[in-house]
Amino acid sequence: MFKKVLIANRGEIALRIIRTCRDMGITTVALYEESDRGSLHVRLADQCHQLTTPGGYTNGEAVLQIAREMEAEAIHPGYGFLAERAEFIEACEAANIAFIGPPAKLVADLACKVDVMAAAEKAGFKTPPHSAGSYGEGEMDAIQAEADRIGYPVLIKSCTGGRGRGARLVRTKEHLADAVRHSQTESYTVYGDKHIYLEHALLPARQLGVQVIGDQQGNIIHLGEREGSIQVGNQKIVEEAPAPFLSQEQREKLWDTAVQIARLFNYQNAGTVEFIMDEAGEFYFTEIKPRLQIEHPTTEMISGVDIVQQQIRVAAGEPLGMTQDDIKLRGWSILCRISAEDPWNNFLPSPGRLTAYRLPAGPNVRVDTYAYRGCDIPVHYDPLLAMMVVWGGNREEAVRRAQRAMSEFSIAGVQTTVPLLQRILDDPDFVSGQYTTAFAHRELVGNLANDSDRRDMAVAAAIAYLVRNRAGRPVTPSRVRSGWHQDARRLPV
Amino acid sequence: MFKKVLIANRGEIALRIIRTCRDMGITTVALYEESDRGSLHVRLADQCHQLTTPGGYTNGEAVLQIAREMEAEAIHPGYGFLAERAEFIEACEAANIAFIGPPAKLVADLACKVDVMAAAEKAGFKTPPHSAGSYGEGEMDAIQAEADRIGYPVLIKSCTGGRGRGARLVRTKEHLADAVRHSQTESYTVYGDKHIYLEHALLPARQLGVQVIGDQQGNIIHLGEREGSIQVGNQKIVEEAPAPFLSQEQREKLWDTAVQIARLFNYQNAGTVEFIMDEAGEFYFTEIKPRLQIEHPTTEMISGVDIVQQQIRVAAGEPLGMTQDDIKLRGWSILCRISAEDPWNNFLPSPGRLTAYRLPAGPNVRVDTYAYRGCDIPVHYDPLLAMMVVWGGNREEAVRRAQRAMSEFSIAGVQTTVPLLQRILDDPDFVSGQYTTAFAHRELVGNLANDSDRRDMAVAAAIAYLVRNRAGRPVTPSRVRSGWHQDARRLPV
Amino acid sequence: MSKIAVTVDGQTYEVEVTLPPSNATDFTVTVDGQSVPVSVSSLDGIDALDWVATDNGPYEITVDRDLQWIRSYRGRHTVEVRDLEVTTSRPMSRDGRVKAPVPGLITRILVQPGDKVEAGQPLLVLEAMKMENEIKAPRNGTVLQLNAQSGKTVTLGDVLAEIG
Amino acid sequence: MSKIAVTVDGQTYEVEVTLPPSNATDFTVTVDGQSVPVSVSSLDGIDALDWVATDNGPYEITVDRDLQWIRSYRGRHTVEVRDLEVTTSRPMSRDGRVKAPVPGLITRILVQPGDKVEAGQPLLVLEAMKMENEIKAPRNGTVLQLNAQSGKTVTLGDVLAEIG
Repeated sequence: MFKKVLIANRGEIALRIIRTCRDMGITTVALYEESDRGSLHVRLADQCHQLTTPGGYTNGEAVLQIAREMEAEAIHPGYGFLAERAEFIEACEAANIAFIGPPAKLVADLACKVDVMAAAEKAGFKTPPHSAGSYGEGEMDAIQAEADRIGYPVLIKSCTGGRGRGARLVRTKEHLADAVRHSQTESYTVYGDKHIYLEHALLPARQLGVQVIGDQQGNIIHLGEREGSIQVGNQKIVEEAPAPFLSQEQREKLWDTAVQIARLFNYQNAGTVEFIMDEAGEFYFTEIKPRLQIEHPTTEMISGVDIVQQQIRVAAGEPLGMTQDDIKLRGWSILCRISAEDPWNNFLPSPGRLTAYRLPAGPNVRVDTYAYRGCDIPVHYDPLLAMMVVWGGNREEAVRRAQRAMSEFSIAGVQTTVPLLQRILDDPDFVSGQYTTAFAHRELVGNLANDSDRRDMAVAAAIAYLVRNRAGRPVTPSRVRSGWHQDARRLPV
Repeated sequence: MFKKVLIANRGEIALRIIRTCRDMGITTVALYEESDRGSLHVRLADQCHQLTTPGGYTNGEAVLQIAREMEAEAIHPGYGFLAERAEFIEACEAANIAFIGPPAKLVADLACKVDVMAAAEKAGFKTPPHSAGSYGEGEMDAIQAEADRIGYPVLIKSCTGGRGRGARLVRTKEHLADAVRHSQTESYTVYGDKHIYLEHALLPARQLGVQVIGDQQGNIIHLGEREGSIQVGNQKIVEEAPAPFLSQEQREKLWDTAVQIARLFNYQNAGTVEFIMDEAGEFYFTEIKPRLQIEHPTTEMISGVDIVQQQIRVAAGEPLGMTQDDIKLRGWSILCRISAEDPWNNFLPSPGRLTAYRLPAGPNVRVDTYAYRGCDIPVHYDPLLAMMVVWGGNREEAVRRAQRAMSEFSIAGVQTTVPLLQRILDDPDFVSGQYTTAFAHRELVGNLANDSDRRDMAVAAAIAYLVRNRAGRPVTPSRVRSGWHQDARRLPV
Repeated sequence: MSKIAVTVDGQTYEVEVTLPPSNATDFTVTVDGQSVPVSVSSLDGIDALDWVATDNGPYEITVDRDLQWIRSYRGRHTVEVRDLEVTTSRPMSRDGRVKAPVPGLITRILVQPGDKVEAGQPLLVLEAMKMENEIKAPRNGTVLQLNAQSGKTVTLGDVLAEIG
Repeated sequence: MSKIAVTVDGQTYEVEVTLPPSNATDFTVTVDGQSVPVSVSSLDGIDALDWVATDNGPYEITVDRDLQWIRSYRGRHTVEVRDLEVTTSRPMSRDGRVKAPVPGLITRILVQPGDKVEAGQPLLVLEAMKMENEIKAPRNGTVLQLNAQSGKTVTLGDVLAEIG
């Protein structure tokens, strides 16, 4: 086993990896850019090294150089940044430093989603109608022709992307060109690559992913599926495992298909085989995510498997410590992503200092976060602040626990998606489990406040107003407040 | 099922019960004395009521009156306070308010530990040599005679007590009278009752408890054993489940014995059947704790059973939702009690305001606490601040995770037992699992700092010294500091 | 005594409060003529008020800096506070200055000084937390001033443009 | 530049520091003649210093109010700080006052004014957090004064007795 692992990431995922390393007795090296100096991953690692070269976390050369200097035997890339850069993985392999993830060749093979779908089709698996290739800047004519061929609505997806970044849904032809431009710009901003491809959008649909892990000996197992249909701006916000309303037969077919597709590519390390399922219950393979996904803890909750631990073992050349028969999925898990954004103001990012930060707790509640009271949420990175995962013996118990735990968050200093998540968790369609990707496109119903709550909030507001006046920090009455907050709009989907 | 439950307790246990109630969709009523106004259990309950009558949390009449006013259908007593007061339970039963715990008659039957041991002996179970009866004030002659009869070393135990309060180990005759007096005083302070009894102390020994739950239909199951041999001042500080170094045969015999003894008393609701095990591996029944125990989460971790949920269900008249065969104990769990006390200053209590309070997290780590950053730790109550519980697939993994998680605590403003717990968790005898109740009576070995750590702490101290001088809050050099801190001593055991 | 109209989620209440000293934690207020007993965590400082209990029960709360919302564990409530004793209603702000609503990096400029713009028209794109945010004109008018340039980092409240 | 002798877990180091301005986070100190690069969370205020990194690695730290110990995630270190530039060694305190080391309730008085006591002899019992704590005489002498009485609540630092 490795003695020292360098974690080439930040935020909650860096911390999550550090914790598993330390639980395994492995020394950890954290990296940080200047604005992350106060982040928890720096505080809780055994060693740390500042990134001062341009590109910071994405500068593979600098990261590898530090790994060499610090004598790390392996690098865990987390997700994003260097996680899917085949040339970086190759450089690691050349430097004899283990990359904790799939090998370079596999990542390269899986990079072009269009080719991956074509390979799966050839092997007899269903995929959604999609463009024949991927497209960079200045290929609008080809894009338009392909969109016409596969039929609207059309989903534009970033070739490099994940987390919905760069994705755009286009319902009619006249919006295509604009959406392509925005998608390419955002994809470039986030991933440094403008290439996109098109998929016919199944609407409404459900988005399913099957967690797989393969070792270097060729064993591949799955840990069941996750449902990620509740999305805001094409980003998953609430996920659960298992997926609701699948028959055992559907589930098993989904798992088998996922493992077969993973085998087709000789998949190694942890990854997710993704599908879209239409209303008829037919599912279509869309891509393999060759990385640890943000939402992996929900699978950890129902399987009892520490996925990061398995990643590290497999990367060290050990065979999987378990067979498919050892995996007993148990109960239900729900995961919510809490971001520093204002859902009541078009998800305007909300960096700043956390003046209060108390997390939910209790049996079967886990919160992964890099933040703590008093720390600054930097403006330079993704707004993901925390992930809350709960487990229950069945879905009803898990839903109630998620509602309870979400209500316990006490965060001040930045705006967060907690109040939105509360309304999602209270929504009757979520509670029943009967939702699709259409969920986010309608008004949330949620638990509306009752009269006595409203009256008491009026009392609290009046007292707060007077306290602030007395403290010499008067509140500007809302009718005379400058309107600039309302003038900022997240770019439309 | 109950619609509303009143929680007649404070601290981490009140919060823990509130969370399970809310997870079950039950409305919660919290009680608080004035000094607990800011405690988390008050903040996270649906309703709350201040206790203004003398006795506060221990005033059964006032508690029952509030339960009636607030229309609670049941009362959960937690541990301590009203948990084992038969006359209070009787009053609840008379008022038609369910008591979430064993019925009054059962609690009364189990109150006199000496009688309970006698009953068990009659049924053929082994017990340690013990006094024939229990003794109040002014019965020193009888006590001395009994001590001679059962043989030194002798353990003095409070009849009402729990948590080691009132317990004293006496190795030789001349210390008996003093120890009895102290034990009776402490027992009176904590529990309002001076009665004590004597047990021959097996030294070294291991302290084992088997968690049982019985329903009103007469079904009794167990959830495996806990080991609680690591004690400081007769209070358990680190516990684990299962107990290390038992053969499967020993374990099963222990479980069977516990369930048989529970049946002997027609045990209902959650309880713990306690044993002491000598070096030869022989175990002796000592008592039944007719309440939820502080350390119950360690059993929850290995059994997957929410013990508080089962307590509530059983109290509502529902049969146990599981049979013994459904219980699959899995992996290993370790629990540590963190108290606001200074282990380097004879466990001097340390109330005060928490200026920093960041808890460990990550997969398979649970922390139950009533405190939060900025809150005041009151002087009036027990110093227990938090409980940290971890789970691992095996003992080695659990130990490493406990070490890692304990190191993540960041607490300032009060002194805590965290540094002591770190040293216990690092101690080779703890790591190997080969420990007995003698563990706390020797120097801890632990991971001593290495040279580079020491040098770096010297740097940190020098900088801290200068920063404080510059801020106008100079540190008194230690050689001229008044010695009063060292002059306070916790009463000797 | 202060009289304050508070609208919560669309419903308006008239609240009369005589604010007690900072160290008080229990007092009484009047809501629409009805007396309501109140307990609070603390009145000592603007961030100290994070718990309120009435005869209905306790609420742990987070109060927005601008008092536009309050969050309790039951969820988020939109709030509007009107001080009934401030009789002179101040005029609506006609400020044409466009300020950075969040610190970030300007990635695109969509208008030039002198351009006529309509309220709601995008002026520039500001990137923060890896998301692009369109900054729009607050009113009809002409772009008088444009302090922004592509690639420039701005901090919260920086004036980016002025529409006159 | 300040010269400070720091003893950590029994081992003494001579540390030379030129404390940079409050907003600095990276600087160099000298330990026993060797130069050591240091990064800190912040020097701005006495509680801000909760993270230090040297060439050995980072440490999240909690520093005792009285600078008697520092805790890092590796554990607790006993610390003694001696300022080598404060040349006049102050005399040992010969204060015979016995202060309450913790707020609590006095449950028993074990001596009377005028009693001769020896250092270490129990004077009274103070109950806090449901535990009894014996308060002992700091030195040999006579009980000059006894402010304590059974059943009385005392706060931190209250003078309970004086031994002269």
